[in-house]
Amino acid sequence: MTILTDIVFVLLSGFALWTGWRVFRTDSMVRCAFLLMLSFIAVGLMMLLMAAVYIGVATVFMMAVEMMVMALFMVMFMMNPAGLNPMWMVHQHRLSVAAGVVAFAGLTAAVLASTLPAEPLPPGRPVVRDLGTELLGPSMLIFETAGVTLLATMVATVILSSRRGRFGDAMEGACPPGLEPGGAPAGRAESESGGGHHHHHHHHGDHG
Amino acid sequence: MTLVSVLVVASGLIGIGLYGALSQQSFVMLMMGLELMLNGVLLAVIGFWAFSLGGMPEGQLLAILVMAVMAVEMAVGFALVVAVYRKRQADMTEGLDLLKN
Amino acid sequence: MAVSRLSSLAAAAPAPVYAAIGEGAAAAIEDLFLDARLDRAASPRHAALLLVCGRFRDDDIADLCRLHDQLPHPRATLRWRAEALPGFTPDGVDLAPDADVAAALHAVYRALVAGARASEPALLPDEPPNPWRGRGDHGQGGEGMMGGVPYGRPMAMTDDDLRDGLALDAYAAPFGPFLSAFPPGLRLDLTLQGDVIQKLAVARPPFDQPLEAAHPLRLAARMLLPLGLPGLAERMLRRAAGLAPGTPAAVADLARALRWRGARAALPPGLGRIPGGGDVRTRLDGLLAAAGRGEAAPAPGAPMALSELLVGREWAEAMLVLASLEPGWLRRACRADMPHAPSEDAA
Amino acid sequence: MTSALAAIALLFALLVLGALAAALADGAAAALARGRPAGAALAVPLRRAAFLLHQQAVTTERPDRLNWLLAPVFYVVLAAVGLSVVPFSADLVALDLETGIVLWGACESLVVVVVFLHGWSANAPFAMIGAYRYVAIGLPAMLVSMFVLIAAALPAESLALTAVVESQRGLWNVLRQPLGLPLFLVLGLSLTLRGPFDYADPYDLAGGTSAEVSGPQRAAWQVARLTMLVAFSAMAATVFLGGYLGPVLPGPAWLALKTALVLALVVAAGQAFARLPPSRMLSALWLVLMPLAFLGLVIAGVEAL
Amino acid sequence: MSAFLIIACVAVAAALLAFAVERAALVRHAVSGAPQQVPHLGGGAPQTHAWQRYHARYYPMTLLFIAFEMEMMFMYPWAVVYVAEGIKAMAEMGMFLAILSIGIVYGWREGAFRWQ
Repeated sequence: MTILTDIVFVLLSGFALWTGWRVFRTDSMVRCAFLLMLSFIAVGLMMLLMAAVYIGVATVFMMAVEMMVMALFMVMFMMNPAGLNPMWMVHQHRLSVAAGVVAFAGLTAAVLASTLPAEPLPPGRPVVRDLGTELLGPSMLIFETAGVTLLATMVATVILSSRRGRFGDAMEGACPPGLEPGGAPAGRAESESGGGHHHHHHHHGDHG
Repeated sequence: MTLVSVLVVASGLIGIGLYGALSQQSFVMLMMGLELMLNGVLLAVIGFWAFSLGGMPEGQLLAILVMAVMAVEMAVGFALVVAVYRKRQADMTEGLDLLKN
Repeated sequence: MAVSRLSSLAAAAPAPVYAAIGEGAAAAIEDLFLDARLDRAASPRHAALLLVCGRFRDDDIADLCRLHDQLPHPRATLRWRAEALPGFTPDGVDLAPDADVAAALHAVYRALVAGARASEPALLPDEPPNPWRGRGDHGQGGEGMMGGVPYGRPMAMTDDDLRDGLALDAYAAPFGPFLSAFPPGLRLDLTLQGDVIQKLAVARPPFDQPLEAAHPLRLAARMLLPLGLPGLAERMLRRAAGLAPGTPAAVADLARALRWRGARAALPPGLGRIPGGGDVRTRLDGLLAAAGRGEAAPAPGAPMALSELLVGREWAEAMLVLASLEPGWLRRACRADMPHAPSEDAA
Repeated sequence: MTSALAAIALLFALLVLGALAAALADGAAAALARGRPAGAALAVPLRRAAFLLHQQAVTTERPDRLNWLLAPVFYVVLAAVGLSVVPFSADLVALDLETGIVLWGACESLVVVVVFLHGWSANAPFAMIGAYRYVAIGLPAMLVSMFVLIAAALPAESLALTAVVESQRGLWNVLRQPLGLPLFLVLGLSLTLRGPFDYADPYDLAGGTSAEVSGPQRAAWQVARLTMLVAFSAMAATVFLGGYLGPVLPGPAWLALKTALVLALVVAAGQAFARLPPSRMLSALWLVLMPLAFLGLVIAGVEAL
Repeated sequence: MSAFLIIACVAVAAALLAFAVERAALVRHAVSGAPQQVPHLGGGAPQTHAWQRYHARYYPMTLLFIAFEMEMMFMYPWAVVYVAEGIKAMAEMGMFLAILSIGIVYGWREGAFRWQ
């Protein structure tokens, strides 16, 4: 049984690393987001192997949703989102490769060099119940702080992303891309009607 | 499957994530690199929890907090992208691309 | 053995038909699809038969050819009450005007499934919209990151947005004249950003349909399709099919079914409001009431341009508005939006 | 181990037979809604599927071929994995996971990804719009169902579905938590792209994510939708109708009967209600259904103490 | 561990099953010609690819969603110990959800659930 565990572990870790690497090597932004999701799923299943029955499954659950949203935004804001033309938008490539390799080598060396305390998870431990008791008892403050943090995040995202924010119409000051960096707006000098002209449409979603 | 092997895989993920975060030009892809690094951190935390902390509940709580950090980072990051795009209406790089054609 | 079992099972299925509806054919096609031997396909990709019915304009022929070629093999074309169209010459079947059309369609369908009838080849030349093979930096026709014609078409470019000011890509394309969700013959040049209509120009107005196609119950049934109530729509059509114009219909049960299914509640109040013509919800109510009294469809309201109604709308809402418009009113509204309004005979 | 293998065999039997039954029910329900005789229409979905196996699978100009082909496959896999945590009897469960409800939730959220991929991959306008619309509705619908499932886990004091079933020995959750099943059915409609929640493949988009899909590929998509319907029905039967509990008959038989009941409910609901425009539905989900789910949680919480 | 193997074999078996259905079909007319590949628009041909920087009109909702959804991570373990902890659990989760509900109400007030 342990042999089987090891085989599955090796397969999953290979898959997690390979999909993680492919994230930066694919042209399609949708594939990119969902490759990262696959990497997370593989890590979630590895956690399941380590008897983290809650965190493992919950990682899959949370990351599926987050990467779905990630895909939406990547398609929205990256040019050529489907990779119809091959994309290569990197800078300081060699430095980054070196940094990645050094980070990996350093961390691995540190892991191999240090003696880690070995106190394995006792079998049959009720890990979900433990977590619940912890949340409601000793870590209650962390739990409620997380609530406040999430509320702050929600408010911040709405303020930042919404057009009708508290701080005036976000269209103010917006201008189309220049033909050269910092240059004059491209090809729409005479069409100033985009913002205010159709104003009656803005509030049409106001039902419900 | 030992703690060492788990940690080596985790550092692999962190290494790839670091490469992505440093090399990618666009902010969104940079966030992908960060997420991948946090993925490695998550794996390492659970590795420690399972092999050397004897299943202390704080280990799981830490993993949840890492995930919460990811969610907050993503939500605020994308909101910033929207806000910046609204102000500038385009990437710098696209201006260059228009120039080329 | 297994294959022939599968074939006979398939042959017993209702024939999936995509209807290209021309002038004066809308009501006949609607009644035809009340037959259980036929399935009305929402997209040509789901059909085996293309039914061409009614009269068409010369401009429609190229679109008809394109529609024909989009059907998967095995496919066949049937013409019913259709004039010969120069340029649209598939090796199809001509049906007599008074034939049992459903039976004939199903017979052709069975022949296709059994392999007794050859599938029709494409009408248009097998050429990509733009030559791309072997061109460009990577042999796929593209240049740089956004340029060129990768795989035959360019990429969409950014444009201003009406509703929230995020200037993302604008998708400009001609929709219709054979789109199942549009009134037959209507062709719109639309610019979409996401699923919101940003710009609209009418390329061709919908076809003129005879009086029976404007029976209030028929018009109400068309509104139910975008609401996802095809069953109730069919019950309405069945009732309308058996009625002479001017006869009151029993609509109490239909009105009850509508309320019970939440059709009225599903329609956003104020959607598609026309001065003097109410909004989508009141128009649906008005149609049912008129059918119950045996009157024609109620007054459609003051003239407006179609773009005033549809620009800035999300697609599903736009389709609801489009389905709720009285056909004569819609034709007038379209003329207001045409760049070169044709001086037609019957305005 | 042997009981797990038996449970896997049962799982696939339930998936296959359930999908067949769902196809028949679909035919009958569509005919009844149209005012046609139901008997003759029973086999129509099967015949349609047989035709689709004779049809060419069309491709578009430059689809994401891999994801387009894999989307229905993933859909079926998610149905099977979701169903694997459902117990057939007290000791007959394919995957006796302590966190079965969370696993089902993971399957729900992955369904959103799969439907999105199905629409995105075609590189066609209607398919794209359908895919994006589905994400808008699918995500909040999933959140609502999570609250409902957590409410069901309260009296069981566990996230395992075996415990959830055992907690219903006295009284089924459908009575104990009256808001639960109706809210969960909303998720079922959205998960299987049906009727009022068919935002992915609707008529006004000429078939939405399926608009460009033909032949065996389309058959696979329809089959996948039906298997997901079976998995959902079994889950709803387990969480709200006491799963395998019942007198005389063996557990798997009770589960199959209750699954059939929920399946019939979902199929009927798919024909019975109008579809709201997506923007209206989005508001309705957050401002009506979500507070209702909160209320359901409060009811369950008070009742469980 | 056996649990894990079972997931894997269930998944693989289901994948094979679905793939078999999909591929078992006849491979007649396998290739689509250029006119057949044009996306369906009801007769017209598009000028550009449909893949684009798609304006998902509900993007503020998705951001709100990922922040709000984090609460699920805390609710699952809470549900397990709820009966054991009693009123205290109810109060703490009530407070937590009340805090997050403020976010939803705020988002609604600012129109985050509308089509932008």
